[in-house]
Amino acid sequence: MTATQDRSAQTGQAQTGETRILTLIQAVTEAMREELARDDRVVVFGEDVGARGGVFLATAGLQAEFGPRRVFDTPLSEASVVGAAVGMAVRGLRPIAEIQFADYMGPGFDQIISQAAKIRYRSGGQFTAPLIIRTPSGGGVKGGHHHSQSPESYFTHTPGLKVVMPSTPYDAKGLLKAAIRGEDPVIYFEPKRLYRAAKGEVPSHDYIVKIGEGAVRREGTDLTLVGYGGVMPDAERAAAALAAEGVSVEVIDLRSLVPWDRELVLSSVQKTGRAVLVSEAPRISNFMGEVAYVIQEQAFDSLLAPVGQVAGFDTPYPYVQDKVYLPGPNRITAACVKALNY
Amino acid sequence: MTATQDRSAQTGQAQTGETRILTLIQAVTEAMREELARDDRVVVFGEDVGARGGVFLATAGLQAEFGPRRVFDTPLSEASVVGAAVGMAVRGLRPIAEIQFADYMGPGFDQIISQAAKIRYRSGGQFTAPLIIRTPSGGGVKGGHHHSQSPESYFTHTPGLKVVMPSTPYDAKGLLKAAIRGEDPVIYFEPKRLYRAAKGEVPSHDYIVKIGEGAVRREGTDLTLVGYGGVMPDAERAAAALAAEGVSVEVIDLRSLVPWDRELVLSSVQKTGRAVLVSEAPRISNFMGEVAYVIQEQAFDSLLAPVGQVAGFDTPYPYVQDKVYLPGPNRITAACVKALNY
Amino acid sequence: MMTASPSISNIPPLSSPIEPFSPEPLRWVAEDGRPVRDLPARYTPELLRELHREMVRAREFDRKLVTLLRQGRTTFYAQSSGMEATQVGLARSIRVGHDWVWPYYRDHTLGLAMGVPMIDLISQCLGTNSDLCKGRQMPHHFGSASKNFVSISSSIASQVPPAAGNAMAQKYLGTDEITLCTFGDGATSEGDWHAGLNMAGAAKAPALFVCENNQWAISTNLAAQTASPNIHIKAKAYGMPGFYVDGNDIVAVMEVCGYAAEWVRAGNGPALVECLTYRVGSHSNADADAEKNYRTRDEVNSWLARDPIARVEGLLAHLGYPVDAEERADLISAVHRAVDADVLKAEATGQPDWRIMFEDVYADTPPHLREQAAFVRAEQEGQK
Amino acid sequence: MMTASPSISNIPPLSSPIEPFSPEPLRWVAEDGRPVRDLPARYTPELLRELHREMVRAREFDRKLVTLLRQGRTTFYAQSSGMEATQVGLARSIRVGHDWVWPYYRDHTLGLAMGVPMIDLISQCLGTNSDLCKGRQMPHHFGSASKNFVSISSSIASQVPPAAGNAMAQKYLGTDEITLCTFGDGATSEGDWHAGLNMAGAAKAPALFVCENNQWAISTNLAAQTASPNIHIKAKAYGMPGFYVDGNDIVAVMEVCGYAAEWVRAGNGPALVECLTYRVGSHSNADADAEKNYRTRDEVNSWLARDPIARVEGLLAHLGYPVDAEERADLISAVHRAVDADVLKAEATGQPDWRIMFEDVYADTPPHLREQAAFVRAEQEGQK
Ligand SMILES: Cc1ncc(C[n+]2csc(CCOP(=O)(O)OP(=O)(O)O)c2C)c(N)n1
Ligand SMILES: Cc1ncc(C[n+]2csc(CCOP(=O)(O)OP(=O)(O)O)c2C)c(N)n1
Ligand SMILES: [Mg+2]
Ligand SMILES: [Mg+2]
Repeated sequence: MTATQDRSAQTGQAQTGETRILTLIQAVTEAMREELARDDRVVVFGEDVGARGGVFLATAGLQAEFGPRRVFDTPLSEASVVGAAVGMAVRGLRPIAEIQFADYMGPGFDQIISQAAKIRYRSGGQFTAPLIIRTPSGGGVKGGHHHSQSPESYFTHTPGLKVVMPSTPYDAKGLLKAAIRGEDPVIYFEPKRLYRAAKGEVPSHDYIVKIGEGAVRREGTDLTLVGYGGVMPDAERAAAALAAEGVSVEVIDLRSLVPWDRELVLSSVQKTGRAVLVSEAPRISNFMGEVAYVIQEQAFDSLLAPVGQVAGFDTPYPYVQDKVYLPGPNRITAACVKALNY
Repeated sequence: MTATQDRSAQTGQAQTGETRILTLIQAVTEAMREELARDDRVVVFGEDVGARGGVFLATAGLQAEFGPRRVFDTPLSEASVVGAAVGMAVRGLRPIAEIQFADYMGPGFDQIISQAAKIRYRSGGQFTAPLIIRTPSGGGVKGGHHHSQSPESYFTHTPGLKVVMPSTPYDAKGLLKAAIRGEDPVIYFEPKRLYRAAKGEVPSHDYIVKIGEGAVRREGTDLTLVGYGGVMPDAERAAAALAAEGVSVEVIDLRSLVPWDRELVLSSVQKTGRAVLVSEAPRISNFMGEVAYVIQEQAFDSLLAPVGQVAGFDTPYPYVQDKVYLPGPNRITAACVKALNY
Repeated sequence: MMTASPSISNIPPLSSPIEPFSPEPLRWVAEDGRPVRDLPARYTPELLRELHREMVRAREFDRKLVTLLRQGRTTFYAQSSGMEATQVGLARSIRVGHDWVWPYYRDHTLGLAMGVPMIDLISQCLGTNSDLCKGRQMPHHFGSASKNFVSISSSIASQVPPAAGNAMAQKYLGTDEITLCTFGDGATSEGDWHAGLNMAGAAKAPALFVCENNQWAISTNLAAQTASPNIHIKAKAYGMPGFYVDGNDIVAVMEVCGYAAEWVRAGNGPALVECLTYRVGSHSNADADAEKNYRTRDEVNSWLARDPIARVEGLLAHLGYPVDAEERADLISAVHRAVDADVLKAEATGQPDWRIMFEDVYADTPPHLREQAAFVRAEQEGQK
Repeated sequence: MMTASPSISNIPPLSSPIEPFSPEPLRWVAEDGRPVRDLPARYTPELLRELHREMVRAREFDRKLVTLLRQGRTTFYAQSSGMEATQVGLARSIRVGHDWVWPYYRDHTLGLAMGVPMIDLISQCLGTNSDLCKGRQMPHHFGSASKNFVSISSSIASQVPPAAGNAMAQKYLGTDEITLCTFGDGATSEGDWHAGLNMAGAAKAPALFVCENNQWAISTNLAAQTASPNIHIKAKAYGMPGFYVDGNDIVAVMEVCGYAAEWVRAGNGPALVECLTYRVGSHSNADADAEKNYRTRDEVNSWLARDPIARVEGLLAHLGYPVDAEERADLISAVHRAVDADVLKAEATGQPDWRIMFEDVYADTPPHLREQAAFVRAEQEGQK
């Protein structure tokens, strides 16, 4: 068994015991429910997360189950939501704050970058802010530019924050639990177009997915396709299409952006010699630029073609042209073919 | 004369006529003074820019000369400052807003990304926001993490904004004038440690430096060293040190980040086969990741070594270790040597 | 006609100033349509009928958009049903096309009443080629340069600091324009709301801030939103007057907002008006099912009973000019026909293609966007 | 001792509630040191002498830091001279080490008065190995876990929403703690300030917000900052009481802030206090020359004449316990000696090396930071 297989088996899928088929959003809810039950320090709050259960229903039922002391609505202010999370975490709670859409992290941005990200550092470790900001992100829901954006790169560029984005129910639950039990502020992006589209096995037993570990979704030898979040199903579709043409694509789901699994990506590229990176955020200064940089820096001699990228365009996210904006399987396939034919 | 020389002569330096030696900050002030005099739509405002002349004195004397109608203080709120600029621009003024330190763009972040960057797009061009946000950025002044940061990558990742950062008095004046006369929102970063350290010839006649054009600071054949803003003098020092060892380094000052001069960089790398990119922003998802990506994508076959980067570390900016955090000439030289010896 | 209306003696004549910070919402017409103050002469039956027509038009426009959504021809709606008195009244309080407006996403009734052609609003909702905003935003995020009705951003309260700036520019330029800025009750919790009002106050800018307090921000009611007893009191923090008005009484809205607008125009600085109204529909289509989880039917029904259109009808009846059932039905079917016709016209223009994605990002198209556009062009051509 | 003091009959007994929103700042001691209300019994000469000592200590600490800066041993200062009554009084209004404090960068006098050891403050300013914050921030940005004195961020008003959250957690945990959150007058314009107060109000959290209104935000005075006539009135926007106090009268600060703190602790929700004081020094060393461009010497001198330390001395003299010149000189030189000794002690611990750059970014050190640390290690070793 190769190292890659081994890692995939350990972290990419359920181990033993009972499992159920859940959607990604059900897995998110379940993680919160279990952690609320496990640890009285855990609180869930944000705009409309109480009786309403959140606009996507990620917190549906939680207030009914745990009461308004543990699960509550806040005023309409992202600075309040994030700032309150910082203060609660400093005073010893484990806040899970929801930002209704990732597009609305703007008003809470300074709280995230000046308070959440820096309090451990600036205080010499005297004060810490273990908190989670959960937020639905990404396109594909005809939301125009304020309900479709992928702002994760801003946060990956902010030292002090951990950044994760699951694409499967298994990872959604495991990463959220890891975040809640961790000691650092974690920005947890939920690919909203997979909320109900992504279904998969989720163990009944307690487990976590370690932050910082990627997963091999499909093994291959000709090209490494790296993605995270909402683009993963299309990346897998592209790989399947190429497989039908006899091309063997290895598909890696990063899951964690900060820190990311350099070892996993580099050993794959060293094997395949080709890499295509897929994300839906605008291209300039996006997170995949870092991945591409590291690949070419660390695996230069293995590269048979330039590292390719499929990303969002450097325009605001459009409404009518939603589907054209997003990388789909065809665009991903084409990028792979280009790298293969280089 | 090569294309590179030609471009450098046109845009990198003064043409003919009288010149004076100014510091970078004097050039910034002079640009505003001249534009205030030229166009009654131009207004200058921000925290403490009036009687105080700004904390770095970039606006010193302007209120005295143009009166408090044209040059004025605002309440202590970056959202107010940026937001007011958006509204003024929409209603036909040419606002130049100062954010006292780039570290404080956080509270105005949503105004920048949701309003300034998107109003042209979202309105189908019916409303536009030609405005300038000037802000001192970067380290080297023992300011700790709230007076030293380099947040430009956030803005380069935001479609709809133009982003520039001069490193010479000539460019400071020319880029600011181009921004004021342009039709787009421009984030204009001023490398604060060069405010008085950078001195250079500035023509007495009116000129602009076109946004989007880089400048060759030193020609060379062995390696292309790309930077912008505060790191440029150290990049040039590194190149000089290497020249003393017989290595010919071409130094490019990007000046504009969005849009950036891909042609200039690519033709240089095609010539030299090696590239090192220098910036002081944290590494992950920084702007140079995009430059590196494009170089390896477009000039793969010319590359004799991986593209190298010297950047800030992925930590908050420290106080005591200010000098270690910043890339200095030695670190840049070492990165070049590594690329040369690959 | 005024002889029939009760004249309440202790009400100040309408030429006199309206006092801010009234303990109860100012009201001219009671819920049953009977005036509780002298009606100013301008409220002729003709004017009241016109207002009534506009309110009915807006209500039916709302209904038709819900239908379009159900038919899958749009993707989102944010009804302003129940808030017609506020929005139609507001449109009558400013100088349309002269003053500037920074609205929010629930303001299509305001847009209609300001004379934005219905087809413009419909085109924006459908994202057709006839959309002035080129299909770039969700339904209800329109803008119209000819009306100085600035294109809406979804980001709550983000219009408030720009509105302050717009007013500062109007003052700088020496115009007699004002800037109207609208927002919901929830919006008042955002930092940008505060930043905008404080800036306008400090700059003594001619901005009229109007809170369309419909008492809910999605599922969050005013008590959970803020500990202040109401919204207009917040004006004290900015040294400006705060007016409190019954937002379901179109006469009250026009009187108070009209007064406040002219007070602002006169150079007194900004003002805040709170129009107390109610969102009788769900927050948006996405909220239609969930709504029952956070508010009672009783509450909704009690506000349905205080309908602003019924109130004008009551007033008209009281004045001896009742709107009869047939007239009403004709009015409604005329609106439906007009909407249907405009929908067809809009749909006939087709949907903007991929090119609109790359336009209007900047004034010019920089090289990297030209390259990306060329990439999509090739992709699209390859798919043919 | 109280017999000598004028007893003003219409002043309520001190056990009775203090009314918010007073038109003038509440005052117990006039500028010349004569009481204008009954002094509560706790203000014994012993206590007043202790307060006086703490205020002098803070003043001299300030002076010494300016000297250190001139000597090039620090890089920045932000004096709180002139604001000692506010900050020392605040420290006496809360339960130190039990309550939590989210302060701002001009609060070293508050820190000292709360009993943060002087060497901790000095070490932070010097960025030595003895700095609890490991040399990571500019002078005046300290924090002390043992006092629940949370490490300061430069970003103005960014401490306000976290302070609301801290108080929410205290309530959640069922403690009887409160959270004190301080800020300047300028800070009240930031959106985060609004967000924090509104959140605390809506959550009825035990937070005491205190504005140290020194009337300037760098070069921007209160009139340019906001159109509201003062700061405490802004409490109306959040449904909380706003108290107005003479911040140069330490008795008034202790009475009002002490009352407000216990009112908050009793579960009534948050409160806002405005302490009216003055920044007699420049904003910071960077402002020393420019200061003359934005405010007159007359203004500064008029406030120098209202010195809070002189006021306590006046009160002590009035009570028959004057502070004589020799005593004062001894006090001052004792502070100078203590500072000198602590500076030497701190400097002797040396400066933290490059390693501190990579610690405390996260609880663990992820691979990319280990790699970056290894890079710097190699670089540093290569330079030896
Ligand atoms: C900054 C921001 N945060 C959150 C949202 C999501 N959101 C859309 S509407 C809404 C409620 C707004 O309530 P209110 O301001 O009262 O206006 P109403 O919808 O009631 O007219 C919320 C939370 C948003 N659009 N922008
Ligand atoms: C968000 C932010 N914007 C700007 C600054 C720069 N700045 C530092 S102090 C200051 C003035 C603060 O005034 P005030 O709140 O009244 O406090 P004071 O210094 O008078 O005690 C400014 C603008 C900052 N630190 N943070
Ligand atoms: Mg509402
Ligand atoms: Mg101040």
